[in-house]
Amino acid sequence: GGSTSASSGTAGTGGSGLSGTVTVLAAASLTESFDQLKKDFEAAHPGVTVETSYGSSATLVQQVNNGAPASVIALAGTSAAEPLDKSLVEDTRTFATNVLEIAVPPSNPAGVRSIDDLAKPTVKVVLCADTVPCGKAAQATFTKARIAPNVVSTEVDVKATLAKVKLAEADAVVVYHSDVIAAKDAVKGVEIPAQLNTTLTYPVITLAGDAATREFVAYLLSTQGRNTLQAYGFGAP
Amino acid sequence: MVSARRDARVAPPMRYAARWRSRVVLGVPAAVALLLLVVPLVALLVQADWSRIPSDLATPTVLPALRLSLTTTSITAALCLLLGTPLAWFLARSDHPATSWARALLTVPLVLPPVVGGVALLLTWGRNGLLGQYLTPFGIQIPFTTVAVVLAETFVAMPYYVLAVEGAMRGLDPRLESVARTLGASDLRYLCTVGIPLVLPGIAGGLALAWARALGEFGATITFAGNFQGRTQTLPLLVYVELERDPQVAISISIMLLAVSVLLLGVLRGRWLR
Amino acid sequence: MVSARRDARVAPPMRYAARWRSRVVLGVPAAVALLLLVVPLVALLVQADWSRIPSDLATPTVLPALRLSLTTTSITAALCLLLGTPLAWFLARSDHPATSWARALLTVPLVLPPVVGGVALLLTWGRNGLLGQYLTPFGIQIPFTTVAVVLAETFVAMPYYVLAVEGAMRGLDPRLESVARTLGASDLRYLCTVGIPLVLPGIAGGLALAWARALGEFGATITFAGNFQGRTQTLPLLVYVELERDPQVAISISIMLLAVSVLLLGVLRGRWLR
Amino acid sequence: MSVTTFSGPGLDSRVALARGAIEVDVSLTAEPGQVIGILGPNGGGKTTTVLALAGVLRLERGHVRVAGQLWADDTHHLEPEQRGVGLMLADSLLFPHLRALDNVAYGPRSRGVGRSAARARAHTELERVGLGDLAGARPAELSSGQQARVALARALATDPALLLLDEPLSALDPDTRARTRSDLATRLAAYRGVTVLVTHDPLDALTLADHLVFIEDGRVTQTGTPSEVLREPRSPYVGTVVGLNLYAAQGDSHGHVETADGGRIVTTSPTEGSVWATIPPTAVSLHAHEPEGSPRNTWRMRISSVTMQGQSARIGLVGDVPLTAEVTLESVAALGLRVGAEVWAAVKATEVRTYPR
Amino acid sequence: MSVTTFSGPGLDSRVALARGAIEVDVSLTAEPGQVIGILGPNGGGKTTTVLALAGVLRLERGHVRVAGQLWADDTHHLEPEQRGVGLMLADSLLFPHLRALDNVAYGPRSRGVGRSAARARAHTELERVGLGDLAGARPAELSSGQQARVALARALATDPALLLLDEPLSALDPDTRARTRSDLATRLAAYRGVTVLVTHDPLDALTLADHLVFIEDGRVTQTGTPSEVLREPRSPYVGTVVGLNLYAAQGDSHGHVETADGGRIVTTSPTEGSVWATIPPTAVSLHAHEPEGSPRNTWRMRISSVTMQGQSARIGLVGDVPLTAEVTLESVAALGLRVGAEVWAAVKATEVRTYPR
Ligand SMILES: Nc1ncnc2c1ncn2[C@@H]1O[C@H](COP(=O)(O)OP(=O)(O)OP(=O)(O)O)[C@@H](O)[C@H]1O
Ligand SMILES: Nc1ncnc2c1ncn2[C@@H]1O[C@H](COP(=O)(O)OP(=O)(O)OP(=O)(O)O)[C@@H](O)[C@H]1O
Ligand SMILES: [Mg+2]
Ligand SMILES: [Mg+2]
Repeated sequence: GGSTSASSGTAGTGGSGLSGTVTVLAAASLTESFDQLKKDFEAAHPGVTVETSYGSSATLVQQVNNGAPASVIALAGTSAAEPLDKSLVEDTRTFATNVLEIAVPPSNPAGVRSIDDLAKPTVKVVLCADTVPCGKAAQATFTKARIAPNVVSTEVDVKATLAKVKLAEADAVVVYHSDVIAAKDAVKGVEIPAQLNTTLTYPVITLAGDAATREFVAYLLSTQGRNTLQAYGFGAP
Repeated sequence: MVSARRDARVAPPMRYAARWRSRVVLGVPAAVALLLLVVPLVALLVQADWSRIPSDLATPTVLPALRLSLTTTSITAALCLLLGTPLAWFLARSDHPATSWARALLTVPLVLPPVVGGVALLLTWGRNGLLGQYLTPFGIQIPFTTVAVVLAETFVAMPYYVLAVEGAMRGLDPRLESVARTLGASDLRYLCTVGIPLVLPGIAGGLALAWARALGEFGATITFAGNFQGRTQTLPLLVYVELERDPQVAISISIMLLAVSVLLLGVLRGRWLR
Repeated sequence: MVSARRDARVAPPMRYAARWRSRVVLGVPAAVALLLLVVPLVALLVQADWSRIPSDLATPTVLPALRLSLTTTSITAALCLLLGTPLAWFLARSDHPATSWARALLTVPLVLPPVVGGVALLLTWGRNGLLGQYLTPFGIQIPFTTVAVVLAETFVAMPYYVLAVEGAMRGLDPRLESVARTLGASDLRYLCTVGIPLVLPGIAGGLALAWARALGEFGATITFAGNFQGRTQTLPLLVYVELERDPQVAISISIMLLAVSVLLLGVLRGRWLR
Repeated sequence: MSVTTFSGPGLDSRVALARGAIEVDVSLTAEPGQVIGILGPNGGGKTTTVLALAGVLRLERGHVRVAGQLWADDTHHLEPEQRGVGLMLADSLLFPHLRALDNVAYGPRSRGVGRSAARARAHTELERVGLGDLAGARPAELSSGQQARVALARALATDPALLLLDEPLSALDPDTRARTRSDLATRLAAYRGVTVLVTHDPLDALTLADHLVFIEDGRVTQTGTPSEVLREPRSPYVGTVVGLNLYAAQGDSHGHVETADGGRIVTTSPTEGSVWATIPPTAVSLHAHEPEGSPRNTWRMRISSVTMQGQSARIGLVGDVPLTAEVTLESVAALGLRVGAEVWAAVKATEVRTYPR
Repeated sequence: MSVTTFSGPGLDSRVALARGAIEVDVSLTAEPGQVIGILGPNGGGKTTTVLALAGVLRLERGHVRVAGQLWADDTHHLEPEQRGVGLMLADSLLFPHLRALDNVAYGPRSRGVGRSAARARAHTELERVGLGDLAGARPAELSSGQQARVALARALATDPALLLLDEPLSALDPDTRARTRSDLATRLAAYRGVTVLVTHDPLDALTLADHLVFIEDGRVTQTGTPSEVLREPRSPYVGTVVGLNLYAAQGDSHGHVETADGGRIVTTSPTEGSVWATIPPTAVSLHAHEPEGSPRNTWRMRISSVTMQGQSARIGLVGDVPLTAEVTLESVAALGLRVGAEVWAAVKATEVRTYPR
């Protein structure tokens, strides 16, 4: 690969000639896609090391507010960025979107084929809590679809929600498309029609002003970056 | 390093310098240890927005979570007492090699990352779990219920209780038991009338440890019991959820959690853990 | 319930029925307690795909995480030993009312949901933290470093160590110390030559508890130290990440974690916790 | 499975088991109502024997039969709670959280007696040891002598067929000890079972026991009534306990015995072959110069110790035949007896007893 | 701050402090080389006094001055490690993980003596108590008597100006005790500091101490040399310890004293007012019928106890003037003395001593 944007660093051997470390904090749902992005980016910029740390969006924001030395923070949902100390922010861009999807166990014991099947009282549904973006979005979807599913639990995050269906404790859960992709064979996806769906946007916030960081963000927003993200189930902004 | 070689004469008693050196060498590490543990708590208190705490705690989700936390941790404590005490006693009185392995097994829930503990509980009590599969036909389901919260808390807290009480029971004079037995007491009677009354401080200490651990339990609960308000959403789960929305509320709730526990443990102070 | 009223005559010694009743009433709860703790571990082992374990553990992220976990938990254990032992000793020998409050404070890190513990550590050692602000001018920064992992593990593990060792030290005959002092020994000398050698089992037990707790530590670490491969990604954090990607790998890693800890504690068996 | 009324011998036992570094192998028999006194050096196996009789330790070989009932043998083992046994150890081991009355009532209660009947019985027992008015006191509020008496009442409140007392008086000061000793004597006189009494104090043994058993290094070295033992000690330990000078010696038919160290003693009651020879300390007279006259044994000795005991003094002497002499305080002053001084000791041949080893 | 050589009195102290339910207030003084024997009933405050002298407990009032150096007073308190004191308690309290030699070397090592010098000194001390060959043994491998002797060597290895021994022989069987007692006497004879010896055994006190102090209920009830105490006990406890019948009585000028219980005793050495009266048990003769002749005191009594003691018997008597009599075993048989029997007791007026209370 190679850089698609203009290199702003000094000339050097091979590639762009940039050097330094880019510290990336990313939402846990971005784990696999960012691991790939990091690999590609480092190959293109041999002088640059990308360090990634994954956690829940709230944790990441806490870390930044309390002086963790991060260059970039990529969050799931714009609302997660609200508590962020604005004085630290250099720049905010949207780099990806995600849509809701129903996930069921591979055996699909409850026979869920469409969103309407979730209305059956025999289907045990697990959602995210309505304080987190995926929970809020799921509620909005059900309101639009005018159904009241049998919700047995609301989970604190997507990971916990997905775990319920992986272990077949829930008959169906509502998570993001990218999560269904990431779970591979462990779950099966059931799409939610676009008119009922809600789109979650992923902001990337630049915290450090150095060239390597700017270059990384630019790469994230480039076609190549977008292709990588798409491969992991994320949509374009 | 005193290099003395004073023939047969013995040196005089200690001088002040040596006493001070001893105090410093011991006092400084102890102070550092205490600071490492206490300063973060102070930081939490300093950072809190005290004027907001009353309104934060008035959030409608707080009361159900508090009630649930207190209920489930009380039940967990009771289970520790009822089930853990006999186990501790069997471990304490046995010299069998198997005992030490049983004791090593007991520490496993401490090592297990709590989330994995939750997965293990799902694999046990879940719909297709090792035991859960036999319950499903009877329409009994454990995950997502308050029972699951109690099971999760018991799983992580019981080892602390058992290890603490076992230690206390090993401290009992075994001759007291011999005497009670010659008087005709069965194991059960001895335990109820003499063994337990005499290790009450140890039991209180173990209960405090177990109760504290259960009160703070998060990972296993969220995985195994889910996060259903009023049914499985305990205080730590609420804190986590609120951290996502408004960290200040989360800190307010945590401070309440601390206050509750220090108060409850403070009431037992001096008695618990001897 | 024997309703006897046998004038001045006393009943004969116990009959077999009573002995069996006593055994059942004690044995059944103990067995239930042991099962509650052990069955989930069995479930985990049963569910694991054993043929995949070797390849799962060959994942390139596993070795650095294992190495980091062993390094940081060893340093934590060493810190407990060096700092926690003097603290335990001061607590054990003091009758001051403040002691019981210090002891109650020590349990707070147990109650604090680990994530909040991580926040408290950030508030302490972060750039603007209570202590961190004085380190920043020197270019020292703690969050996101291996030092932060050690601090987080120490924060959660030290209380267990201190409480266990304090208990053991209270069991020492105080007259041994009196005798040592009349012989001219300073506190430090007494502790090194007599106190510590005599509570070695208690120290080993406390270390095992603390080490196990540090090995399983997740919430405070991810919050305070982040999740950087090779630098702050310990085994539980790797498990968390892998649980997202491939639960089977997570379970394989957890089983390795269990094996490591049971082995290490098994080696100390019989000696630790008396 | 209940204790039958006394039939056959009260106690018929042989307990054999390893404990620590020693092998204990001790046989004890007694009639109902008898008190067996056990004495012996530290670590000899006395407590081990008692615990084996109580069922706390298991026999490796041997048997315990009490009041006609088999409690234990090679294959069979009744637990302590299945035996009708009363146990009292040196530390009185009262249950510290229970009042004196409840301590004593513990046994009857454990055996299914109702609360009020058990308390009534406990009251009776406490009164028998003279503590009726302290029924409501907790152990910490009792002096050690009172504690010992409560422990005795507790052990007796279950009508045991076998009562085991391990150094019951050892923690007491002399005053309390004297009073408790006579209380114990009174109480034991009214007791119908077999009592085994372990003690370090020869006075306890001589005043309370019908029969003495000496245990050294796990074995019985001597048994007999107190007066038999007083007259004919058969081991150096027993000699010390009963306060006689004892020598392992060889006797000839001419009225001489020769000690192992080569000392020579003249006696009027010669026994041939391997013998024990005894000299009572009171039979030794001391003189500044070589005495003339009847005493057939005179030795020149050096004083190794002088100890006052009540109104008399005991003088340790080293020489051909090491001796302890008991003399009046006046003689000490008159002869100027002090450590290191040389004196003559004289013993009449009639005072030297010998008997076969 | 170093211990000066002896000057002034060896020990000059008054320790006053509350402990448990009692207030201890005890003054002790002694010359260098002296042994003070402390006796008293259980819980009287003996151990408390010893621990206060060692600096383990703090004084509330009083002072401790040893060898001219102030160790403690109302405002001042030297810690035990700052005092030149040797402490040995009833449990020998050896460091269980150290060999005998290292136990004894612990003190010198703690005071900065080099390893080899400390070991050499420890060897010397162990040899002085006759244990040179057991230097390598661990405490668990030693008998209790040997443990006690190691503890003594350990306490002496730091050349303390004050040596405190709290019931050093109480755990020993009579044989070991007798040997250890004489070892102790030998070792103390060579010791130049002050020794405080607490004991329950009057024999220890009488044989080892120069000066006796009786502590009851936290107070000193009597002090004196052993012979003074033997002659004139001044409390019922001391009376029991020295084996005399002792009565608190009122004397008139006519040779009569009247006991608190109303008994009447005739004496040839009358003292007026509040007096103590003593009768030695050996001075009491027993008769089946009312005796005629010289004895001025005759009482009709009932026998409450009969105990054999070595070659004689002690008879407890209740009546107007409760008495203990010591008679030969032959008399017991001849008079048929047994508990409950009625006898006449006679005491010559010359045997009754009185002295002011
Ligand atoms: N709990 C124990 N475990 C192992 N060995 C023991 C134990 N208790 C005592 N021993 C050993 O058993 C042997 C016999 O001890 P025992 O207590 O029967 O002696 P004893 O005659 O009662 O002595 P003492 O007069 O000191 O009470 C001793 O060598 C002792 O060291
Ligand atoms: N550790 C303690 N704490 C509080 N009170 C105590 C303690 N030890 C002893 N006492 C109390 O102090 C009082 C004096 O005890 P001390 O040990 O000095 O008596 P003693 O004369 O040595 O008795 P003994 O002959 O039984 O050894 C007693 O009433 C006792 O109950
Ligand atoms: Mg014994
Ligand atoms: Mg004492």
